[in-house]
Amino acid sequence: MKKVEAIIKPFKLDEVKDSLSSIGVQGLTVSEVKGFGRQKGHTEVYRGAEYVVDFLPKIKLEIIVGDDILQQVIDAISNAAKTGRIGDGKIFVTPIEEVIRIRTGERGADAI
Amino acid sequence: MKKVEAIIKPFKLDEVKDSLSSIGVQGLTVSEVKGFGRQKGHTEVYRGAEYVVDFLPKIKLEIIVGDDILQQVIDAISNAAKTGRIGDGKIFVTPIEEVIRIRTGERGADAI
Amino acid sequence: MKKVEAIIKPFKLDEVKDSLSSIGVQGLTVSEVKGFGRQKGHTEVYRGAEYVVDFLPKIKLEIIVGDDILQQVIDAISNAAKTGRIGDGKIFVTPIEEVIRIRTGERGADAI
Amino acid sequence: MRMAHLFGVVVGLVWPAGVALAQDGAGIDSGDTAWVLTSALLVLMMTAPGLALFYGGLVRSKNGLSTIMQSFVMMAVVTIQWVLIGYTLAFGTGGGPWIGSLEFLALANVGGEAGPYADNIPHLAFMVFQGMFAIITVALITGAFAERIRFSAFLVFAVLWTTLIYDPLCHWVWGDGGWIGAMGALDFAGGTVVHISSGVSALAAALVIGPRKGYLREPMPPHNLPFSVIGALLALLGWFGVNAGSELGANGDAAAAFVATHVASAAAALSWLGVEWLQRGKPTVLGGISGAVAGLVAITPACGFVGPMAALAIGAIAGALCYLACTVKVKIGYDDSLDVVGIHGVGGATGALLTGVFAADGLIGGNPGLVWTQFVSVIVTMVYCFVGAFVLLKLVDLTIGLRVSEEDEVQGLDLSQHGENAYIL
Amino acid sequence: MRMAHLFGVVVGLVWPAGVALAQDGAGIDSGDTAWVLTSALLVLMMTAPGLALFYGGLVRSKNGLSTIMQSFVMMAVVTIQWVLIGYTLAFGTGGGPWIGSLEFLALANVGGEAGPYADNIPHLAFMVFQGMFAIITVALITGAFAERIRFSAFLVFAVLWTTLIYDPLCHWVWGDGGWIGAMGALDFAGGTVVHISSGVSALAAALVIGPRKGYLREPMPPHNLPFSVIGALLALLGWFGVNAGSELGANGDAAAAFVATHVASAAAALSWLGVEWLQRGKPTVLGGISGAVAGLVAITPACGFVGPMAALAIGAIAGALCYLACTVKVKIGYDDSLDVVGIHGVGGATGALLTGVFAADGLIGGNPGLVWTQFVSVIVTMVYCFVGAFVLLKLVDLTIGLRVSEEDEVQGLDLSQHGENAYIL
Amino acid sequence: MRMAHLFGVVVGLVWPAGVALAQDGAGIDSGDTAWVLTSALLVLMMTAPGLALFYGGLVRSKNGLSTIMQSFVMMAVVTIQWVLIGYTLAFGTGGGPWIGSLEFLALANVGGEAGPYADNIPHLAFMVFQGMFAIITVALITGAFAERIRFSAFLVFAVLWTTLIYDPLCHWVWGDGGWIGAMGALDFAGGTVVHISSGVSALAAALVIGPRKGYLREPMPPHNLPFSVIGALLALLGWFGVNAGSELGANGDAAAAFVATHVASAAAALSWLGVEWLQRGKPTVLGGISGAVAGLVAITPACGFVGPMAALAIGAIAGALCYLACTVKVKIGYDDSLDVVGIHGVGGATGALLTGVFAADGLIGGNPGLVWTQFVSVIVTMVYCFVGAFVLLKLVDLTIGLRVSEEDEVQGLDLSQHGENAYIL
Ligand SMILES: Nc1ncnc2c1ncn2[C@@H]1O[C@H](COP(=O)(O)OP(=O)(O)O)[C@@H](O)[C@H]1O
Ligand SMILES: Nc1ncnc2c1ncn2[C@@H]1O[C@H](COP(=O)(O)OP(=O)(O)O)[C@@H](O)[C@H]1O
Ligand SMILES: Nc1ncnc2c1ncn2[C@@H]1O[C@H](COP(=O)(O)OP(=O)(O)O)[C@@H](O)[C@H]1O
Repeated sequence: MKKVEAIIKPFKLDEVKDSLSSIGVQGLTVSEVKGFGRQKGHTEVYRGAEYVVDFLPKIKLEIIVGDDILQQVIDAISNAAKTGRIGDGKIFVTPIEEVIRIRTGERGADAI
Repeated sequence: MKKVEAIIKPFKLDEVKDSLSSIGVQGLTVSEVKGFGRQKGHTEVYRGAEYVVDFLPKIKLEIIVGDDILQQVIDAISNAAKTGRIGDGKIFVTPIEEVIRIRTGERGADAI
Repeated sequence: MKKVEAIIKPFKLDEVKDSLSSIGVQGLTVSEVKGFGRQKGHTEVYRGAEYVVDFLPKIKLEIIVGDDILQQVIDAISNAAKTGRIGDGKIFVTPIEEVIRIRTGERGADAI
Repeated sequence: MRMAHLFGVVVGLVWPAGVALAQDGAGIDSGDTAWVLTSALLVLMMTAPGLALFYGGLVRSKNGLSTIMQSFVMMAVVTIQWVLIGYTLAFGTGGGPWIGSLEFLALANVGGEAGPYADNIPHLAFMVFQGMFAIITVALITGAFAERIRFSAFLVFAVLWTTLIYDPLCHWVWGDGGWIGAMGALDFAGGTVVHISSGVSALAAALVIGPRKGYLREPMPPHNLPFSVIGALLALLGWFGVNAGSELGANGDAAAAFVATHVASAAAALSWLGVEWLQRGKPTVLGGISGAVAGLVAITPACGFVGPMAALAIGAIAGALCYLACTVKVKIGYDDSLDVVGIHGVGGATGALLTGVFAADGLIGGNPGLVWTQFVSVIVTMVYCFVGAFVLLKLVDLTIGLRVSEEDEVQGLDLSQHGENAYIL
Repeated sequence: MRMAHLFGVVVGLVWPAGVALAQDGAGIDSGDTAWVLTSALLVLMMTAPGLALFYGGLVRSKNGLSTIMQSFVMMAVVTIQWVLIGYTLAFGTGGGPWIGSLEFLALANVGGEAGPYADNIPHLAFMVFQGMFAIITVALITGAFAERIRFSAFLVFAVLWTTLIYDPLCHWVWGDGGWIGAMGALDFAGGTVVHISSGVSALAAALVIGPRKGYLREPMPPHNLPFSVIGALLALLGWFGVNAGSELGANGDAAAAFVATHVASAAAALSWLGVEWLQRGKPTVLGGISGAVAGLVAITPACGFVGPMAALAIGAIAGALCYLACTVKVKIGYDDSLDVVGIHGVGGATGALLTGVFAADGLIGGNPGLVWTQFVSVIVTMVYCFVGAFVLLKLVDLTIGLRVSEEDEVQGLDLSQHGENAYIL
Repeated sequence: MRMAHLFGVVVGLVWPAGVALAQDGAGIDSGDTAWVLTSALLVLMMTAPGLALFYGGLVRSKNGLSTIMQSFVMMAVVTIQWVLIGYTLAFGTGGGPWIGSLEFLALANVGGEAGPYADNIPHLAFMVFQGMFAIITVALITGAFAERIRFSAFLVFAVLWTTLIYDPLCHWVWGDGGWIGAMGALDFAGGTVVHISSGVSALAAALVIGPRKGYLREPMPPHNLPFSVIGALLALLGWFGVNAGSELGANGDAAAAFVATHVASAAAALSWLGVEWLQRGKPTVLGGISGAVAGLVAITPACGFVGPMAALAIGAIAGALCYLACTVKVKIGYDDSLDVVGIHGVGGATGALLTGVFAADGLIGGNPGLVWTQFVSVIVTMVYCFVGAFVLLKLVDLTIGLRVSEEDEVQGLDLSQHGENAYIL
């Protein structure tokens, strides 16, 4: 099992979720994060004072998947989240050693 | 060392925390996330328009633990977070290669 | 490649970011979390009722780095985030198996 | 068309009095009318958005909207109840000591000319000014059962309570021939009618509905204190309408009531903050606004009868007493969630009794009898409202059920009762 | 110095009338003046912060501030337009049926003494009271193109619309010699002038600018409903200034208009909530405040002519009708984002027609002709404002462009138009 | 009982004047009284919730509540100070040019009848109206030391400043025999007394307390701009009470002051937005409300003396000037956190001088001498308030310490000073 983490642009969330659903992903967890990267931020001005804001709002997805559909998941996210402009984000894959479904106590692939 | 990540129902946080404290866990990190899974969402209606909200508020716990108490931690979370109803959440275990306590520079088990 | 996760005090974020930039880190992702640990919380009183708040606001950084600069990154964070007082936070290192840049489809070190 | 006209007259849809009557209202004073209309708006503002925000900010985020809704909807429900039946039950003349006559049913005989209660302002202005008091009173009670009542049950209770508790009590104190007023008890702007009645009914409500799930185990801090501050301050501003407006004219006495209100509220805020600072080490913002409200409650019955220095004393006493009352609650363990008992009940009783002390013809003016009269009026109000509210709540509970399911309570009333979220930031 | 003085007089910088004139304004009534000044403030509050918050809370977080700004800036822009040119176009006397004369250009001849429209209050008070109506009207339209209009384009449109649509229409209905007023159509406080005009122009705006990106695909729920509630309630309070203030005096008729306003709004809130509860299973907070506003809209033209029970009927009808209108919108598919059409357009037309039914000399009083007169005034207003707004919007679109770029729309107007964030919590 | 009564009379607890005196106040006009009481409430609203929210939204989230508290608590503290000692120091008659007599100590001799300053309204109404000015003035200063002052130190400073700076200054300008007023300087509603005094004291405060930790290095953007907009708009509404209320009657002059206020504020908002748009490329919401406030400040001394076109000019000038002043601050580097100096100091001075230009008997009316008189009054006020505030702040700093510890500053004042959080969303 792997954990796929993806940092994407917020307005792409719905598309990515639909795309993942369509390939059979049944669960995922989402959080609001701020990203710092190549994409340049914007300037905010409050009365005299000017601030450069270089942390941009991003969405982080975390999805635990079986090794079998890993590539499919990566592709689904890549396609749905892509705009082709700087700041589209990244996907990271990490190993997972164990998964437990709290409700039933199931472990491993059954718990996903 | 392992990282235990748990996605739980928000109102279970205090119970889980107490349960972990009681088995000697001294630190953990918590964030607010949105979960999408088997648990069905709810419908919100604003004037004419109806929206299905299928991202539900969840709490994510991250706990770094020594391998010795891993199972205990998993059990503590499982027991405290369980309601037996869909949406109770999941526990994931990931390997950790290094831990550093910023204050002291300690590394490994001492840093937890 | 590794993922470096760091839990730090919120007001240290700017210093840490600058320090990382100066060693060539080009991207990172930040989220607001609550930490529970050795640092004691504070008491809030609302009319008669007193509550101990032991979840403190912290910032979590996630940085994907090549193995080559891992140690530099750890040092940069440690130095910039350190106040020497309880609650300075921790750094965790996890293995990463794959990285993809959504915009270009690049993989591995190129995608960081 | 004649038939339609006739029908219209009968059900009150046609408004024959209207323009004509109002214009020959010889005694009507434009300045007094301007002040009473302004005051009516101020009292309305006290409930909505005043109380709505004050209470709304004090609950947890998941119940913020539903708490606001409870105040808002009272504006709608009680207004309709008041014009149809409430006003006549409270103020219909010639009905005797216990209840008003049906003379003003559906506002029959209430027009633009002066009415029986004030010869300088339109009867309609008096009617609507008084109606605003009915709204705020029942809205105040919602603080006791916040975060756990079913919306439908609340509506039923509110209509019953207003009709069976508020309207008679209002008649006793202020209505033509009402027995408490006849007894000589002083209540300038609603110490008994509004505050003791709601405070004591809140106690009944807290007991009948039981504590919130997790009460005294989980922290339940206010989710948006700035909202509570805005709300309290709008309520404070509105309170000047209650107190100085109750003079029903813009004159020296109205100015005196205005000043007494202002001073008492300031003194009570400082007194609450002071006691809290001493006892807890920190003066809180919630304490400051709670104190200001406590002072306003306490000066309400007195403001037309006392000078500014007495107002200062009343405020200072009420601030400290209500603080203690709120502290004690936690020890007793009933869950009057937003401290209606501690602030309106205790503050109202304090004010009513101190009116007996500080009024020109009260204790300090050489007439201890007034304290006794005030005491009787306080006790009667307490007993009537507590018992009445208790019975009504039990009734609603047994029929349609007062409390939401545990699941709905955990999810929060915003979603479970209204299908909405307060914030999507 | 003489030259400077002369120059000053010419451009109106010196204020020769001032103090002197005002003091020999023999007929000015202090109570009426107090009420009209208070009412002017109330109407201003209706826009800012009332409407600003009502609308601001309903959009998504990234557009909250820019939406508030649109109402706020109208206060500034329309005020200047009004004192320079708008007032005289609307109310300049002797200009005939279509447009006002230039008698009051840059407030020439408008001073502290009584004016042509009211002999009991200062002319300046009348002028500023009416100016507040112009502000709210154009601000109402912003609900239609919320979350996607360019700020500069909006400003240009607003100045054009106010000058070319609002000012003439206002003259027709209320100005000296205006033809709709002369026809005998009744509009006590702005049913046609304010609500139908803005509602119909909003329809034109929604059609010209097109739906928001993602409309009907992505959820676009309100980001801060408590703000919307506060806003709606402040608007509601302000509405009493509109309605009872339009009597231009503090008297029995003002009290009657006040009561009608209060009752209609309460009835409409309950009626909307009721229909919604039946149809959807849950009464919503947004529904409650929308209903209250719908009732206020509908009673606006009627409040000076009907009694409280007719107001109850008008409110109840308007609440249900506007609910249906908002539901229908989603099916038709145009994106009138904040339901200006469904509430102000539909509510305004309902109110104008029901005024014909329920006014003392309307249908129910035996005179069906008034319904026809009202109908004509509604249709004329609709056609003029729809066509006018459509043409103006197309013009602005073709010249400077009405809509922000897709990227700016995704980022939100707060950042793209103003470089600011609403919240950093 | 007699002893108690006597004691009561002595300490002012019994209120012998009360009802009786007020009723034979033959000259009291109900319309004027209604307007002044309404205006007093408006001025109170200007501070709380107006200024409280305006300032509260501009600071960082961790200081939102404590900033609100600073305005709120002034309402309590200054009210008590005012009724006990402040009013008599400012307005006690026969005290000469420098300070008021003790005639009105603890409101002795201040009742429901007309007083020495106005024969048409109750003396108590005048007293409380003026008291509201004292509250707002000291509350304004809090913007300078926001986010870093100790709550206890602030309270001590506030009492000292009000008593030793505000009360004498108020006497000089408006009190019976006060020397600045006697000199012929014009200050209709507080340009010097309220705005220059607070603006200049704010400069002293910013210098004494020093910049916030991280100032000009870390961004410190407003945490809740919608709150600031609501606050600014409530303050704006309240300002009409200040300006039109200062006429102490509801008449043509009040209407003229009302209109001047409205126009100046609109013009200044547009002027600030315009300059900003030109210079920075984007008009901001914060700019819009800051401009509106700047215009209100500048028209405050002038509004009773100038016509609407002069008001337009004054507003337009003040909007641009204050914008520049705020920009310059960043360059100079002192941390007047919420721009009290740039808006109230600069705007107040601008308004006072332009009053000399545009008043009927000012420069443009052929009398350049008035500009000189105004200039003297501005300079005197500046020097007195700056030096006075500086000394008082140093004194407080040396005794109990002005500033919180670095750790408390990092944690935020909400938690460190009050043990509370603003939001738990
Ligand atoms: N090394 C990294 N570690 C963690 N997060 C990163 C890293 N680099 C980029 N990110 C995240 O990805 C987002 C997009 O990256 P950016 O460099 O702006 O554009 P792109 O993905 O198109 O190269 C950033 O906002 C940040 O959240
Ligand atoms: N494959 C997954 N990857 C990441 N998070 C998941 C995954 N499946 C479920 N979750 C998280 O767990 C929560 C509960 O899952 P759900 O399927 O609703 O119920 P249950 O845990 O009872 O099977 C979800 O809301 C989501 O946050
Ligand atoms: N075992 C752990 N797992 C996850 N997070 C932890 C753990 N221990 C500490 N933390 C995080 O680190 C923060 C600081 O830890 P704390 O024990 O308070 O101080 P210190 O880092 O100085 O020892 C905590 O608030 C928490 O967010």
